Amino acid sequence: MSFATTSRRLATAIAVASISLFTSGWLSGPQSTFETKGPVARSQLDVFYVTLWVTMIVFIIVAGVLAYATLKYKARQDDVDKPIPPQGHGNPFVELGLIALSIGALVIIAVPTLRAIWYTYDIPESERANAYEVNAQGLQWWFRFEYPSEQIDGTGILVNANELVIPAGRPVRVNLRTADVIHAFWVPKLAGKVDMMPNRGNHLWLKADEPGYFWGQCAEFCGEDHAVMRFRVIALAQDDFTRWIANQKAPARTVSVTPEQPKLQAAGYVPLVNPKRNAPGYTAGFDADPFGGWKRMQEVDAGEEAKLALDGRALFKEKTCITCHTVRGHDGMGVNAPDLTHFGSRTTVAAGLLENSKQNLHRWITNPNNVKPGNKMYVGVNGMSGYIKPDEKGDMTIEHIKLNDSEARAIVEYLHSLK
Amino acid sequence: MSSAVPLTHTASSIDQAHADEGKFHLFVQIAMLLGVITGVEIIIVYLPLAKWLVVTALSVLSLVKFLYVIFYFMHLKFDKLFCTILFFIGLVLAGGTATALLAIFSSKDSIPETAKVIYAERAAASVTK
Amino acid sequence: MSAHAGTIDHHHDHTTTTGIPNKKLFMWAFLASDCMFFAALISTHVIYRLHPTPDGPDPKKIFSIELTSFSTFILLMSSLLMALAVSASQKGKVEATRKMILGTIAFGLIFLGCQVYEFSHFVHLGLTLSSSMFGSTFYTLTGTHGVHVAIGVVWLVLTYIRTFKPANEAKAWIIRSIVQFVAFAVAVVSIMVMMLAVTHAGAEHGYSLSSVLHALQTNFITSVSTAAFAVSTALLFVLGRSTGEVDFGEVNAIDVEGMGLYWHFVDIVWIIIFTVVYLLEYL
Amino acid sequence: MEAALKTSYTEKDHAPKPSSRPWFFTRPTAKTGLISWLTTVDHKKIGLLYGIFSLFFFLVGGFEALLIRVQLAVPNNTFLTHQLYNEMFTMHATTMIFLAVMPLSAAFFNYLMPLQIGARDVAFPRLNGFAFWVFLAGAIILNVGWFAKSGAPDAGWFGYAPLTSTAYSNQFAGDSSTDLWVMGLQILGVSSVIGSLNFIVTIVNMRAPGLTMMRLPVFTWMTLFTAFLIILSFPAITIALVELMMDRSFGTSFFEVSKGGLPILWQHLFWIFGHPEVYILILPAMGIVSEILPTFSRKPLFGYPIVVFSGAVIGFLGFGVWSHHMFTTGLGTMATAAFSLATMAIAVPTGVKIFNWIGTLWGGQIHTRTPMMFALGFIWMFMMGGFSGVMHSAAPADAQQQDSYFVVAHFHYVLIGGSIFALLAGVHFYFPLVFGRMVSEFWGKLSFWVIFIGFNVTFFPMHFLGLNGMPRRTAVYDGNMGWNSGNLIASIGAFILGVGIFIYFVVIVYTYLKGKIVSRDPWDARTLEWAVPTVPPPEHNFHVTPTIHARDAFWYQKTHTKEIAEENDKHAKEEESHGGIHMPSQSWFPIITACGLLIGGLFFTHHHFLAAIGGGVIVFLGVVGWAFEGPGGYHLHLDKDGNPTDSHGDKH
Ligand code: HEA
Ligand code: HEA
Ligand code: HEC
Ligand code: CUA
Ligand SMILES: [Cu+2]
Repeated sequence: MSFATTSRRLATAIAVASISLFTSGWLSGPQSTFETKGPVARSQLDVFYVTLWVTMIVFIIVAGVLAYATLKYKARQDDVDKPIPPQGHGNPFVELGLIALSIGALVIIAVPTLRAIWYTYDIPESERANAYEVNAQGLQWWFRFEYPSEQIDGTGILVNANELVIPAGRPVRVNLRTADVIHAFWVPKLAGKVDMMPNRGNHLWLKADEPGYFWGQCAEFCGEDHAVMRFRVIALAQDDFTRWIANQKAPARTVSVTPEQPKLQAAGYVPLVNPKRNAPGYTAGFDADPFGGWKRMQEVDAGEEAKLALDGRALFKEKTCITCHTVRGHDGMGVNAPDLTHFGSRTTVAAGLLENSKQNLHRWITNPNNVKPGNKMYVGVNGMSGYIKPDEKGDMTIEHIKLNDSEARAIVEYLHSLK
Repeated sequence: MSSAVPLTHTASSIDQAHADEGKFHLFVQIAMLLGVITGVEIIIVYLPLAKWLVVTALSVLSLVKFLYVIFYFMHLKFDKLFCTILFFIGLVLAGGTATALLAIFSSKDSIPETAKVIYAERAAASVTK
Repeated sequence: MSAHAGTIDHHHDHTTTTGIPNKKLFMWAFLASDCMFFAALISTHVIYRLHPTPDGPDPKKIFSIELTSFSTFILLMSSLLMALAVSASQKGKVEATRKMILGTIAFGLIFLGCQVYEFSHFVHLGLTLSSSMFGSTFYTLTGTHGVHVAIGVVWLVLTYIRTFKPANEAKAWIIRSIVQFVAFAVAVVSIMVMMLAVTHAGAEHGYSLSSVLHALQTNFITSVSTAAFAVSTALLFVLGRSTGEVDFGEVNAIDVEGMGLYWHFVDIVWIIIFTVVYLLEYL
Repeated sequence: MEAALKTSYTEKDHAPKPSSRPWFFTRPTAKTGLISWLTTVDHKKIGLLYGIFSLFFFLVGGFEALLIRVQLAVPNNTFLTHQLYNEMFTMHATTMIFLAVMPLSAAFFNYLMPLQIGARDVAFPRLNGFAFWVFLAGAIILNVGWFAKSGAPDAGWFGYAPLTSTAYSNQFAGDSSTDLWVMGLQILGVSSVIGSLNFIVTIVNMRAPGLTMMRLPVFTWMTLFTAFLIILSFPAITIALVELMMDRSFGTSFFEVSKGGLPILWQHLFWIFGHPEVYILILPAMGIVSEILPTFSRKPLFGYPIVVFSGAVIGFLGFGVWSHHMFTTGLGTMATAAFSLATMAIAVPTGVKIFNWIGTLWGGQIHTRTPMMFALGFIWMFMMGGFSGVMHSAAPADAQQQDSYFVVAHFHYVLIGGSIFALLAGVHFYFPLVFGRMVSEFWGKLSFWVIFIGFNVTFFPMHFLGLNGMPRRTAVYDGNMGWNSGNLIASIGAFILGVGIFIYFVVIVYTYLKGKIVSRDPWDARTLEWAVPTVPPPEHNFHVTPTIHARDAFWYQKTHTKEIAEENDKHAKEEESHGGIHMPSQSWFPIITACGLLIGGLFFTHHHFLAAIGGGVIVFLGVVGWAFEGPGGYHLHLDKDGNPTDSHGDKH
């Protein structure tokens, strides 16, 4: 074996190894379609593998022949005076054979495809009795989730935003609606996407095998902030889920102020000074164990400053937040914005964009436009003025809501107390 | 194609004149026929027949009118076959596309939310009947 | 007019590969394309009719099947005249061609007039482009068809004028053509105005001669239109007399034929629209 | 028309004398200089105009792509705002598809197709000029948004309703960017349809004697199929755009949900156009490759009839698969299954082409010159793109891929690895024909390799990004999603690709100025376009209309030189006795009419309806002038050396 071939083989081996090493990390992540966590995503992945293997094999054969032909019939320098090659025009049997083979290959793909189309379309008959139903509605640029089977006396059904909590191990039917443009509901680990089409009653179904915390994202271009229209799905074991529902159905928590309560040296937080536009909202600590993080959020903060939270509650009204938001049991009946009744127990702010830390919340409510340019809280929605509003003539905008640092701290404290 | 059509390629001018004379009458007759078919169509609509029957009849009659116009008024019958092929490529694709669209939109999954109200009303009405 | 008139074979053009004249082939390809165009438009209408909105109007209460049948008939007859015009032009009969073209124009205008009347009547009943989905699709579909007819009429008018182009280009034919065109335009607009006034008057005071005359005399705009119509038709009449040898003959038959193909196609589109948009509503 | 001309000018005596024509009907006759370009009806000049502008727009679109890649190089980048990013990918796609690839294909159609069929020009030369100027008008309208307050169009290249409705357009400015997009596409559609009708008539009707359909060069066949696809698919988007325009300007409710509108209808109408459109982008490329491979393998195309037939099948099937772009819209099981299967079926005729190209190489003498490198690269890359297409066609798998970077990878493989590679190959291949100069092998191949590597480095990682859940059309992404390295590599690749493209352009400009001058037929080619008497070809293309005896007509000529020479002599005499070579006259009216469209379009989009009517009047006057001007025409006579002397106006 010559040195050249050895070294070439070595180089190939290294290349292959490094590519697979390199790409192994490329197939895993919070939205990987390979790390499936439910039967729907799994059946879609299975179909993908079929297509992958069939096309890979076809590719290897066809490309092999192509490479062989190119190298074998390559003209060499000394070919120049060689007679021209035979001027053959084709061979119908070769053609027909290849056509037949291609059709055969496609049939291999088609059969599982058809099966999966029907399987993924709706919950199998046998599991339907066990199914749970939720509604998901897309809005520019956040998600509203409704639990039609959870009635709350006097106010209708349970509503939540940006974090969909579902029972694990049960098929869930998600009815997809939109309030404005087209959005799409996509939780890659649980199921492929289905669009939320205006004037159309779409749905999808999914099932989480185990309790867990899943990333989702709007997957249809829906305007300026499409990139940051995200959400989460949290699957809970059945009794956790029942408990969670019960808590959600209760009105918002009111902090109790006892004068003798010692003023805790609250850890507080340092608000980012002029945080950069698009500054990331995630932390490694949370990412390491997001489900645990979610559970922690259900507990009341250790250093809760009740007084501050009460101030915040007043400010929440004063600053007209309530025109858009609802904190059920407290003030507010706005429907144009995410329901904040139990906002303190959510892990994200601004439609899955930022982690729900006090610092991030502060950043969001003091300068929403910097976090999510052009969002409807900043510019207003359905005739409600946001942080800015148009002047009388309608061609300029003026500031409407402004929070200084201490006001923001109070509101942050209040919102975080809403467990 | 053209050889099958005696109206063209006539050598003597007398034949030509005859042919043209014939064409004039042909055109007038076809126009009358088209008028009559239109009349029939209008009447059919008011007849107490099954809906599918009326729709089929209307489709067939319109098709007949359509074909008469393209083959006679537009001389497809007297022209090279290629013109017919050319036009029918467009016609067939257009017809196919329209049919596919209508099929898609009449499937259950495609019923718009705004129309569901009407369907619900109708269903309710039929229950009370 | 040319010596070789008898030798032009209208179904073959020996300078092209297939023997089909280029213009004819172009027209047929265009019509194939137009099939898709109207298929998309008609499908839109039907799809929305398939799933009506709760607040939509009932077309049956709006349509007047008599009027539409009449205009359908008119369009069919215009097709006949158009076919005859093509025949005449192929025989080099300029005078007959002109007459048939004028007839086609007249029938096309009656059709358009009916449509204008229909539209204004529907708007009166509260159906507008934006009042409901039915309004949107109905007006867009029939309006697009109407635009096709209108383009056809303009084309016919221009061809009509073209037949007067003298063999000797040195004559002042351009000014003459412009005058002819403007006269046409004035005549068309003024008669439309008059007809609308008459129908309104008829609807209000009954269709008697006196009420019609009254309508034409009292309103300033309508009386001006009446005068304009009289003048322009007179002008057209004068200009319409033949003036010496013209540069139009059998070789131009292909142009007339192309125009004819267009006109007939617009007609068959209406055949479909009449059935799908109007008749089916009565089921 | 040609008939009318021949009879009116050769057999009648009243051909117009220049002095007797009114001044505004005098035909421009300049053969060089600005006016010659503005009024040209020469298919070769029009082809060049298309070529130059499309390459320019390719650079513009590429520049936009580079900005996109800069923004995505690192997570949460702030290089572009969300709004600007959205404008960027919308315009990148619109520019690349409608202003770069389609017109570049049109450049080849215009330049080559008449040569390949042995014609002197297209069937309607003035209409051909018109198509180009209308294209330019549309291109201008699409791009003026960059210089206006409301910005460039930002709703994505398929502009899904209801995001395009006035209610959701730009939140503050009275937004005209979407109107510009609508109007621009509408006008480009007019251009494409008119151009295509012209090509269809030309190919069917203007073939040289002996050139039966089954002897047509494959490129001409693909031109024909593309033209059919264009005339049959553009009406659907035209209607969609009309409906959108009515919604935006006249208060209709086609896509207005509160009035019962169905935004999904937009998707159907768009993709009824959109899917045939992607074959409009690839078929010309396949045609070019089908010319290059035989030439450099020194063998005829393997299975010519099947390659042609499969092109027709692709075109036809292409009309029945549109909903595969809508698998996630909740079509229902039946429709999903039907469209899924139909889409898979398209792999068969496409595969047939690949097999036949390989068959062409097999047993040949493959000369890997620069154009051949691009052509081989095309087969490889297009095949890969095709396979990811097949993965999409399995609807359940597509539920995870749709609107993810996997799609982005798929379509760049077929669009760049497919269309662009083939078109770049074509530019090199036909450079000697068009300019009489040839690219240097070293620099040509260097640009190929840089482009090839850069392309794969850019787009191969995108498959992984997509499968790893990265959605497309996102201006920012978080750093904890596992997408960082893939994006960074893609961005680096884009710059390598940019360098490759840069070298490519420098090389062609250099070649144009200083490249090696070559004689006719430097590649030992096979099809008729190379049979022109000189490179660049003379205005009248061929001294004598060639007679065709075989499929690879030029190859036949080269092997039967004596007979052909005799035949040509005979035909030359005949042609001269018929009055010489008939040539079409130049005209001002195409550009005037197109200007009317531009003016009308611009005013309309800004809702100055009265002024828009002014534009309409210009169009009307242009058309009338055009009609009354008449086709015109003059005759050329060749002297002994083949130099033309023309005879204008007088009796020919
Ligand atoms: C040049 C343009 C071009 C071409 C040629 C193709 C070719 C194909 N495309 Fe692609 N496509 C696009 C351009 C193109 N596409 C674009 C621009 C989009 C995105 C639009 C947007 O959303 O912005 C898109 C999106 C797109 C989708 C929608 C994805 C989504 O949004 O969810 C789908 C789904 O089915 C698809 C499928 C296919 C298929 C099956 C082919 C086939 O024609 C491919 C056939 C070729 C081969 C298969 C390779 C060779 C064959 C063999 C060697 C034979 C043997 C093979 C087998 C037996 C498998 N394409
Ligand atoms: C033929 C079509 C075509 C072509 C050729 C390209 C070419 C390229 N595209 Fe294209 N692209 C599309 C069609 C095309 N694209 C479409 C249809 C979309 C979908 C849009 C949508 O979602 O609506 C898209 C979307 C798209 C995206 C996804 C955006 C998103 O979803 O958020 C990306 C991201 O990387 C991208 C990158 C590129 C790159 C790097 C190239 C490169 O190949 C470009 C190579 C060229 C250059 C690099 C130019 C070199 C120029 C110079 C060197 C001169 C520079 C000049 C100055 C600096 C003065 N494209
Ligand atoms: C014009 C209506 C409007 C007003 C007024 C308004 N908001 Fe909002 N708010 C919104 C909208 C819309 C969103 C969703 C934004 C997004 O994610 O795109 C939102 C989101 C939020 C969220 C994040 C919710 C989540 O689940 O991610 C918080 C917290 C919030 N607002 C707090 C406030 C506070 C505090 C005020 C007052 C100072 C306020 N809002 C005033 C409309 C409003
Ligand atoms: Cu909502 Cu994208
Ligand atoms: Cu497609």
